[in-house]
Amino acid sequence: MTTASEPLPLARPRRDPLLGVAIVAVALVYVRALAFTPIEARQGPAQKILYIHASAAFIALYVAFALMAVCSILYLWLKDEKLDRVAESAAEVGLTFTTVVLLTGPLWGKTIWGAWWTWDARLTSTLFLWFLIVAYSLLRGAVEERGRRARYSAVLGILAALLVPFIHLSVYLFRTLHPMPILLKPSAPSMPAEMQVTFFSAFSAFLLLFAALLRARYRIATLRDLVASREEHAG
Amino acid sequence: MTPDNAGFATAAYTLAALVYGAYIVSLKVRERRLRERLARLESPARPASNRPAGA
Amino acid sequence: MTEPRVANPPGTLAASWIVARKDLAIEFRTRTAFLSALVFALLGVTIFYFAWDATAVSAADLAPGVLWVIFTFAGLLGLQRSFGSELADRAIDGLLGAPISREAIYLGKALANLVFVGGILVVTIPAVVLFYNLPMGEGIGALAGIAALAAIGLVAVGTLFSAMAVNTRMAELLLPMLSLPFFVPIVMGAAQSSARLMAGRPIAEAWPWLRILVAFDIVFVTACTLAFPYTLDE
Amino acid sequence: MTATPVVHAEGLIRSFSGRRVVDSVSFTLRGGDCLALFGPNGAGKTTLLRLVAGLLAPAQGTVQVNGVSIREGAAARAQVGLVSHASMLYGALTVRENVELAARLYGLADPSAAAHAALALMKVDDRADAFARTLSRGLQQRVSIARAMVHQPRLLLCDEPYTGLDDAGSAALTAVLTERREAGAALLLVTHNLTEGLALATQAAIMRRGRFVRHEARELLDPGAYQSQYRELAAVHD
Repeated sequence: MTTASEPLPLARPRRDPLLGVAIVAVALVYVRALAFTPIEARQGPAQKILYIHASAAFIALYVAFALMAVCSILYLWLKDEKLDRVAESAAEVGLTFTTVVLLTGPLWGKTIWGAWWTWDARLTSTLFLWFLIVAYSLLRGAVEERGRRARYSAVLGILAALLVPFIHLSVYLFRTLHPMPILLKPSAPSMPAEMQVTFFSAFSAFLLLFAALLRARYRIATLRDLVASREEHAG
Repeated sequence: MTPDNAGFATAAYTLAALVYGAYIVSLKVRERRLRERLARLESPARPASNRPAGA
Repeated sequence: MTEPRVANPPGTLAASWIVARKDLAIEFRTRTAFLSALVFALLGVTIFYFAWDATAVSAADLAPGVLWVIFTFAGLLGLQRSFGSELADRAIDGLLGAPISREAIYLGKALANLVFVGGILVVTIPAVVLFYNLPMGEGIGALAGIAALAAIGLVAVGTLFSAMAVNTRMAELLLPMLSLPFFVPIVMGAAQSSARLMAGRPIAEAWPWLRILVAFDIVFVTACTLAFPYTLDE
Repeated sequence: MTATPVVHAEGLIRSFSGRRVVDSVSFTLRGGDCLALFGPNGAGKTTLLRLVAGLLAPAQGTVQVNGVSIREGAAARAQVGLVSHASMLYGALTVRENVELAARLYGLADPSAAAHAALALMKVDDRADAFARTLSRGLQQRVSIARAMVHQPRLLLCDEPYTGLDDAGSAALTAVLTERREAGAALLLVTHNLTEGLALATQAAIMRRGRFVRHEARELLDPGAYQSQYRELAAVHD
């Protein structure tokens, strides 16, 4: 193994244009959503929480968590460290998005249900998603050897993906209150066009933010492993 | 009748911005620390020897 | 002697039975883990009794929740030590080097754990029925079925996580952290279906919950058996 | 002798956390061969043994026992006996139960007879009913060896097997190893002790930083010179 010799552009700090663009996009969405989108008549201004809450929820579950699960399966198959790093990064960025969902959800819930928290299927699933990702991060932190850490977390990632539908189903059976996703119902496109534009631009901006954060987090994982092997070699 | 709950919207948008912002800052800090460590690992090793030190 | 001894390596089921019998022999020798888990369960049942206002909530409403929550925690106590004996002197290397499949090791460990939690249930269920004065008639058979389904699911997931947690720093903390989210559908399914039973409702009302339990068992027994080899030091 | 070697390892590579612990190791042992493997601590000897025993998967390379890949067939693992640093015994089981367990796992026809024979070979049959945890380190080592021999393996992997043994134990071990080799088994012996290793060896190898830095037939080397060369190699601090 060659240890030294190659020059180290990695040691120099770098700009991250993608992250910059994402931050600007999110800022623009904030402006549009808060200042230039009409207030929903029945729910009042609090309805605007939808734009950030629903985007974060969708991205956390169907992008971050799904990416973690897929990379976990692929890792066990291909044993490529890159896949493990993607899974790790997706989990951590997903945790951030899930945290936003859990913080904004009750604020919206208080205004439409009159309660901060309800044990409905989607809210509870999100809460458990959060617990699972926290457990995933704890597990990663508790395993020293890199190969073992990757295998263990891949196993947990896959099992967690199998669990979420069960939790959703059980809680759904328990009771459900959550407003049905009005956007995705083909029969009644009940959201006015202006709000739809805001919603989809919010969704795109947060997706961009997710991609930028994922990339930044992946870079950190790569750097960390590199530093670890260098330190190992340096004794 | 439209309820006046603008405070909730403001709170939610602020919280979200804080969480995302804090995460971005933490990423930046972690990345900078790692790069510094990497730089430290490299710089003293280079003039010292032409054979890399092993474990 | 030039010829090796007659050898016919055991198949997966035979091998898992050998592993399970070994674990049960160790368990029976020491007994402390089982007895402490059992006492823990009984203590839990009594403490819960005093944590509730008998005039506000009826015993039949409270009992299923108490039973399955206690069962989950007592089960965790049992799972906690499942792989300790394997790692103490690296006895697991003896299993891994033997001509048996990795899956057989998992199934054997899980089977021993199933006997362990089954033993706890055999004492805890009658204790709950007695302490909470539940009118249990023919429902006890159905309750045993629910208990079996719940125990299988709990052990399937718990054995796998126990194998992982024991190889980490902070094993005692990590096992509950990893397992408890997975026990949620089990606790809900078992508690809801046994609540229907204890309230004297027809079994048909418990059916959706039983279906979740069955599906959980099938999915996680399969997934955990397949995943187990990856938790070994490859 | 058959044409298939007892064990053939080819290009074994294994890393932990990005560090190569075993690096491109190859060797072949036929029936009756004994490879004595020397090397300083952390050279990768134990990892190599675990790779050959099928306890670890190599990142690259293969191990074949009697022509069957160790990672694929239970048939290959059935031919291997491993004596490692740890005793691999269950403290809460008796000596007899421990060895009988191994006999069952290997599918022997009469586990208790096989266990008794193996314990008698290592001269611990008088302690058969003692709990493994109550035995001294040396006696545990004897049981551990009996455990590894119970199925009369064709390939014996021994990691410092003489550690902790008294004179009687060492003599019993040497007798067992000799008997197994005469029966056509191959032996891989890891040790720090050159005299001990070279006494049995037909091949000798020195391992350092994951590699075989020397590997030759026993009759080609002069023990005295080898000793000083080994010290020199082992002393180079990595």
